[in-house]
Amino acid sequence: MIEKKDSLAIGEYIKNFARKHSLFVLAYGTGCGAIEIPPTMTSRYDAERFGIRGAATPRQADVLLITGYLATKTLKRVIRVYEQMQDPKYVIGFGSCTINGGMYWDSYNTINSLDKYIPVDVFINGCMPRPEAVISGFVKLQEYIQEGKADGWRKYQNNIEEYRENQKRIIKNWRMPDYNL
Amino acid sequence: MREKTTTLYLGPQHPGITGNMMVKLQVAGDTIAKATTEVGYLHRGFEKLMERRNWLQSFTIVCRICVPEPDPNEENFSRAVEEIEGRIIPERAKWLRVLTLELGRIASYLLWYGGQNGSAGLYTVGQWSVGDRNYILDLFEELTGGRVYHMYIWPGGVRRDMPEGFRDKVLSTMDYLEKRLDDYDKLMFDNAIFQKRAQGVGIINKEKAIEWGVVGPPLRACGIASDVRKDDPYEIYDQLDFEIGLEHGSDVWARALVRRKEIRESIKIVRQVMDKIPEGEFYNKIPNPMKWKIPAGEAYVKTESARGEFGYYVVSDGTDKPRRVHVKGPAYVHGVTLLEDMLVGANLADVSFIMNSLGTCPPEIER
Amino acid sequence: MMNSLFLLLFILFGSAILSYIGHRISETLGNIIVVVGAFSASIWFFVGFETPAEFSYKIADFDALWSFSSYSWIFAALVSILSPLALLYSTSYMKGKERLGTFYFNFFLSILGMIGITMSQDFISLFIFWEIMTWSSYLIVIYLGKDVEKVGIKYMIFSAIGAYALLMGIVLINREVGSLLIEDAFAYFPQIQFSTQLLIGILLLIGFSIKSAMMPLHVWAPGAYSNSPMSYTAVFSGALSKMGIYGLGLVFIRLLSSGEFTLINEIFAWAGAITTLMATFYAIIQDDAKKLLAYSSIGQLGYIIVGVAIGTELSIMAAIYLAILHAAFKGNLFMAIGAVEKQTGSTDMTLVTGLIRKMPLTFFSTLVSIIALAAVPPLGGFVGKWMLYQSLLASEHFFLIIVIFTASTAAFLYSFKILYSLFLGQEEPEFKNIKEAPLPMLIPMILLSLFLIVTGTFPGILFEPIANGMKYLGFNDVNWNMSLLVNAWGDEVNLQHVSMYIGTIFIVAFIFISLKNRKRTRYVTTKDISTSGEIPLPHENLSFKLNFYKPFERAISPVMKKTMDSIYDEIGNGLNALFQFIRYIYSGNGQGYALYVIIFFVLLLLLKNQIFGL
Amino acid sequence: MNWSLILGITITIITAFTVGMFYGGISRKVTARIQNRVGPPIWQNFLDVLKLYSKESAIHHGWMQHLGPLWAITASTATLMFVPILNNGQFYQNLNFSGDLIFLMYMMVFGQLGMALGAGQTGNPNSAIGVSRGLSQMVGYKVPWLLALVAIMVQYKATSITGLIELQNQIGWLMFASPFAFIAGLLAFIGMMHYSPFDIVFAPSELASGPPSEFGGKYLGLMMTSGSIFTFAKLVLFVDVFLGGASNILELLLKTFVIYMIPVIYGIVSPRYRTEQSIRYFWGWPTFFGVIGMLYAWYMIS
Amino acid sequence: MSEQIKEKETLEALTKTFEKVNGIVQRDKRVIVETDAEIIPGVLLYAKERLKFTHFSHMSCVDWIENNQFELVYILWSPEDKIQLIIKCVINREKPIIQNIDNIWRQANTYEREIREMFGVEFEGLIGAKEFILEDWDDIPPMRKDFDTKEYSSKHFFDRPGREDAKDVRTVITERSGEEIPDFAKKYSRD
Repeated sequence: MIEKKDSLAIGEYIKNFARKHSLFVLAYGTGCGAIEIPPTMTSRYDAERFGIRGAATPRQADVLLITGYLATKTLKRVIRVYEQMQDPKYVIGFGSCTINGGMYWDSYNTINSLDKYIPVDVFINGCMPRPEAVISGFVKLQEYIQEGKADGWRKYQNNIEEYRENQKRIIKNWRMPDYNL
Repeated sequence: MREKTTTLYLGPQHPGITGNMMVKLQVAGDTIAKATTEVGYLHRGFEKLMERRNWLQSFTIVCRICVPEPDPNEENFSRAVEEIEGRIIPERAKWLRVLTLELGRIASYLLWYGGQNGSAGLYTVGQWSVGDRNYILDLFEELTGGRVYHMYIWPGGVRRDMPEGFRDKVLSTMDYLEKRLDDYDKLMFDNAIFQKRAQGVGIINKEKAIEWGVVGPPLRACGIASDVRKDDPYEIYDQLDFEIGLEHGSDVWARALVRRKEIRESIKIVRQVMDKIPEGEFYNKIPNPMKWKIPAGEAYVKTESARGEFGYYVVSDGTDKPRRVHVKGPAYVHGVTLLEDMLVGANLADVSFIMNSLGTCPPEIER
Repeated sequence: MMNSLFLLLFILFGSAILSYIGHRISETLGNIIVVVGAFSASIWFFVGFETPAEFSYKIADFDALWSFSSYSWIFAALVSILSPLALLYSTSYMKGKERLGTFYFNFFLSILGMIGITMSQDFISLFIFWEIMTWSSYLIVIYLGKDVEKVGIKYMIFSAIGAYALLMGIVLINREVGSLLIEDAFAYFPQIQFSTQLLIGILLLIGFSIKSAMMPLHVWAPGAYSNSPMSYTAVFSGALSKMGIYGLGLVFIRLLSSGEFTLINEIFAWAGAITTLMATFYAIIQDDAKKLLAYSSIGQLGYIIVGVAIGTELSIMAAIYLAILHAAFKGNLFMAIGAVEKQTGSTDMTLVTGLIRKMPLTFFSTLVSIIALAAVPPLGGFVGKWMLYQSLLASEHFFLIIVIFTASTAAFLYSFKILYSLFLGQEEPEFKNIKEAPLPMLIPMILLSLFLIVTGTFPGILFEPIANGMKYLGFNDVNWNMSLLVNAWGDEVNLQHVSMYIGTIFIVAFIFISLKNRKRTRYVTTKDISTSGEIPLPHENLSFKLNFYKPFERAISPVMKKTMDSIYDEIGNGLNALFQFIRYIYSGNGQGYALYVIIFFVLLLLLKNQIFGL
Repeated sequence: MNWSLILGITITIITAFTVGMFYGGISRKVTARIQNRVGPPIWQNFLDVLKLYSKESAIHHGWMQHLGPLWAITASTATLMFVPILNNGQFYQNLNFSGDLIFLMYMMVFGQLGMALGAGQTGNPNSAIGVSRGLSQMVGYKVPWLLALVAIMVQYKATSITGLIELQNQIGWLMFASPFAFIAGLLAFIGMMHYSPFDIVFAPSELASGPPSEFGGKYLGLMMTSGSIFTFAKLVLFVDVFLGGASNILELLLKTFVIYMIPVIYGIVSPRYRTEQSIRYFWGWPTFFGVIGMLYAWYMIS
Repeated sequence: MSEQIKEKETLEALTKTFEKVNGIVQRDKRVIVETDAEIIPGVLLYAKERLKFTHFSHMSCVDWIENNQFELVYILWSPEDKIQLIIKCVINREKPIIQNIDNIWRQANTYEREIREMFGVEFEGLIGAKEFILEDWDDIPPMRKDFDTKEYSSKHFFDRPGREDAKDVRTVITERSGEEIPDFAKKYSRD
């Protein structure tokens, strides 16, 4: 006899299992770290083994890779793209620059901590992280998904005002439509 | 008033764009009526940052300017510093520099194979070539310690000598690559569909190419033998025996042929370097980098990168920090005005194809 | 004694006069008269008739006979159904236009002409009604005063050529047969000399095929269809062009029935097929919805011509079936486009966009008509196409199948274009305040849409009258079934299964997709699309409209290089002087035409002995 | 209500879905192997679809987009229903007695029209351009496909697929009996599968992903489901017409797999044609073979 | 070392044609001249048309805030003679206006747009959008010397933890671990 709660849990488990093994990565090379994405996806490292593949538009994507520093101009596009993605959605911060600004910490045009603007589920450090590190980051994300811990998108929904405030500090001309959150 | 032509945003988030830039297309049918490029998505203010860092600290960030091929940046910066200061570097360092530059060129061309074919839908070649590029990156890793950013060429020479057994590894990698290049040729250059797609597409008029300052493979594909390695030889290029690719078609196909030839020539150069490299010091010591002051002066140095002439204009005012560093990447010429002009009248299906054939690399446009 | 046929014409003529007067007084009164007149004529036609009604008389020594044959009844019914709907639609569509009295007068006259044609059992009254129809339609074509020189003159010249060809044919028939009754002509036709037979046949065919816009005689049609008010074009393309088909059917099946004329049949079948293909290609490259539909009409008539020209039992059935359906879906489409024009003021497909949420019912009826037009199962259009292909297969016209099948596939291109451009795509602020079309315009559209849906599953409701009508053409005991299509080789399509299956799966899937995550499924505006992360500026156009099928155009450019229209234009330029003269005659003034008609008939009557008595 | 029929239909749809998904997975695996990679597991497509269905939010730009994928799945299963899966099989009989080739040809477009309308509703220019390309290309490959089928219909005086299969039991596979028609049909079929070089519709390098650009979550999931069913239906149709159908499921899988691999392998080593190039290609050699096939058929019957 | 004949010829031709041009031959293949801002288009056109410096290599701007000047640098290359020619001129920093040269070399447009944005130098009649690299920039042009990027960064972005006091990283590490900075490392100390 399966309790209703258990069946829910089983359903959740299956869902998470599928989500974890099928990660569509949005093809968006936001920063210089994008140079390690082709090797990760191609023959030697072959991320497709893990069910990781590219998605062309945000509507189809699950994972947003922020490959390195974000210029303020890009941040605006990243927010738009992130908000166009469908739940559940995950963000991987790629490289030291996403953590604390990295070597561009004093630049006038790059933000310093990515997770103040959009929620980040996994950070991969390094400048730049090797494909192995990228894959291990993905594996970490998969673990979090299975455990139900990768809930950045929920955090974003709940704390939208706070995020918006931070975002609007940088994006002076806020001309964005309201998205589905 | 609403425009009649459709606005199509190609980028910044788009699988067809190289790097992070935007080409806004006005499309009538599948013909492009107007193209506007927009850059700045990758602007980090390198030049400003360098003004805050001393000479050696600046050297660690110049390689980040162009990601696919960082070595010409290091080479340029080091050479500019050396030229202003009048520093002489040991002979072996020059050869090692050429080695890294040529390996970087091969790696960059291998990445281009991926981009060019990917934009035409032939992903297999891209998968192979980007995979094979890892072998070059392995060599770099062994030589310099870095996979993507090497920080190897620095003022005074290079940072490390070749490790033991490196020569054999380089040579065997080159042998392997040469074999693989034949495979790519079979799939790409002998492919009738690829020829159909590439021939007669994206033509740059020869006069215009000179007028507009086109550099690198696109210029050589117009039948103009222009290569910094030949015209203004730096390091030891005048002692090497190599040819430059020269084609007359001025289209995507000609550019592809130029690159096909040059990647083979680069392999030849690497072999020559391995044969002829002299023994000796690889590094002339620089003073305490924290207190290292360069005399006032200025220099414009240029290096032939995989995409063309890569120039650095460096001004020193006699302090320990650069007064001004201004970078001119080849994409600076190709990526904005030329691209905008070339895309007008082109077919929508060829946009990404043409961009890849020019080798547009946004980070060097905006830095 | 009032004959019921005569009464029908009387009602129509009376409505014409009364609506003219009524519109002089007030628009509402006029509209009431129009609707009442139209529906009463229609009701009289369907209900009040004692069959067989006959009315015979003499015009200048010639026997004339009015009566409906079972074949012509189909076409008369088609007119009687479509025209009241179009008139009802018209009352709302034409609201606020000037000279409404003239418009409705001519509208009724052309309906009278069409009814007259179908009831004429002699050539002379057929010709007279033919001319009434032509003139009244011409006056409506130039009614809006747009492009009168180009469109009106073209239409008039081609109509005149057709009329003269027809007249010549009639004259020859009279000379050879000695009677102008159609039945007599059929009976004695095989006895006359072969070359004369051929001549008569060709003349009549030219006369009729001009009305049905066959290439290369189609030049008048795109302009005329798109230039007249849409409420009339619904009838123009839906019913009036079928008069040509009616005539072609008579000529092909009854006159040229002997085996010696197969070549003519072949030529016409091929002309029909080429018409279809070329007109479809032209339709694809149009940017104006009216023009597109006009070319599409020509293309659809091409199929019908193929069916008629092949002349086998199944092909005739297919042709008549397609003719009826074409009247329904094309009438519906023109009405829908008219609704769009009425509400937005334009039918330019590069301008109008995103109306689906503003005009859902119009979209629905367009969608249904388009599915029928594109012959996609499960709607009615498929049945006609299927029968046509089967008849072609059975009669071994293989390459013809390829041509028309290609055209039919290409028809998807413009079908999608019209739906996408007008109703789908970006919703732009300038169309924010558009409302759904008013009720009098919607009712005809919805009725026609329902008709199309029903015929998809039960085409048999049309097969029965068609089978009756075909008896007149000499095809006895036509095999028909409510919803089972069987071809010559015994292979069958069961439409009921198709519809049932599609309906069930659609509902199941609909329930699934609608209930899945219902709470978190939401509508977002069309501005919120993935434009590569960029935010479009207000003046930027995100709908892909201009040169929609450019690659296709480029692929077909070799065949399209020298278009028929441009050839005619070149000839026209050469014959400019003649055209000037003709323009002088056809000055665009109604009284001028009346004068012209009278002069023509007076001459005809005066010279009748010289002409007819040769 | 005929419950066994409903059960049969359900089983057929599930089979088609499973097979189509596995074929997709195998094609990804084969592609990966040729590209020197390990590739995803062959059940990867199931996970993808499951994930798409388990997405928690979905957006649409209007009810036509909501209906588009529905329309597609209706059409693809309908196509499947009217194609005989097995010869004389008791199981997969479905409704194939009530349709014929011409009906199927139109039925196959039904889904595309629906998808196109759904994509049009999104208002994304990429979708519209993709649709424009897709429909244009469709006219291209329909010509040789039609020539091939009409040649066969003409030669064997049958338009029903069941009839053709029975015929092939007597005279052998039509692949050998009408070789030219087969070549034309095969070439057209490659185009129909939308693999490279005929994948300009989805060309990511300029159109993002073409018509499905705006579809995500359950909508994309439904589209993938419908796509795999449709792939299977097309394969079975091709096998039925040219390869004599199949008398058991293993034979069917074998034949369809061989046919499926042709466009896949061809796609791996070709760049994509531009739209007009692709149309011209189809109107070149494939059409030529089709015409030869037609003349051959004509010669055979007269 | 070669004779530097062509280099000298070039320099001579320039100095003879224009009064206000003076310069030196730096080394092989390098000629550097200075001139007035007013005649810049003339000099460039002359160099391009007569002296065959057809290739426009680079254009740059240097901020000499001490002298209240912007120095504009045009770098040309002659593909025939293989000589690099640097032409420099200075303009007033308060009113930085200079003639635009994108009718001589189309691609100079890009450089000028960048310099306009980064330094605030106006080029007369320059076409192209005002914004090139930056977006919604409301501070002083960032490449000017009086613009402090670090201050801007800490004002607008969340500061990088551990860098608040701008201490030497090694000091931080040694403080944390309680070790002394080794002697060899002290040599490279920033202070």
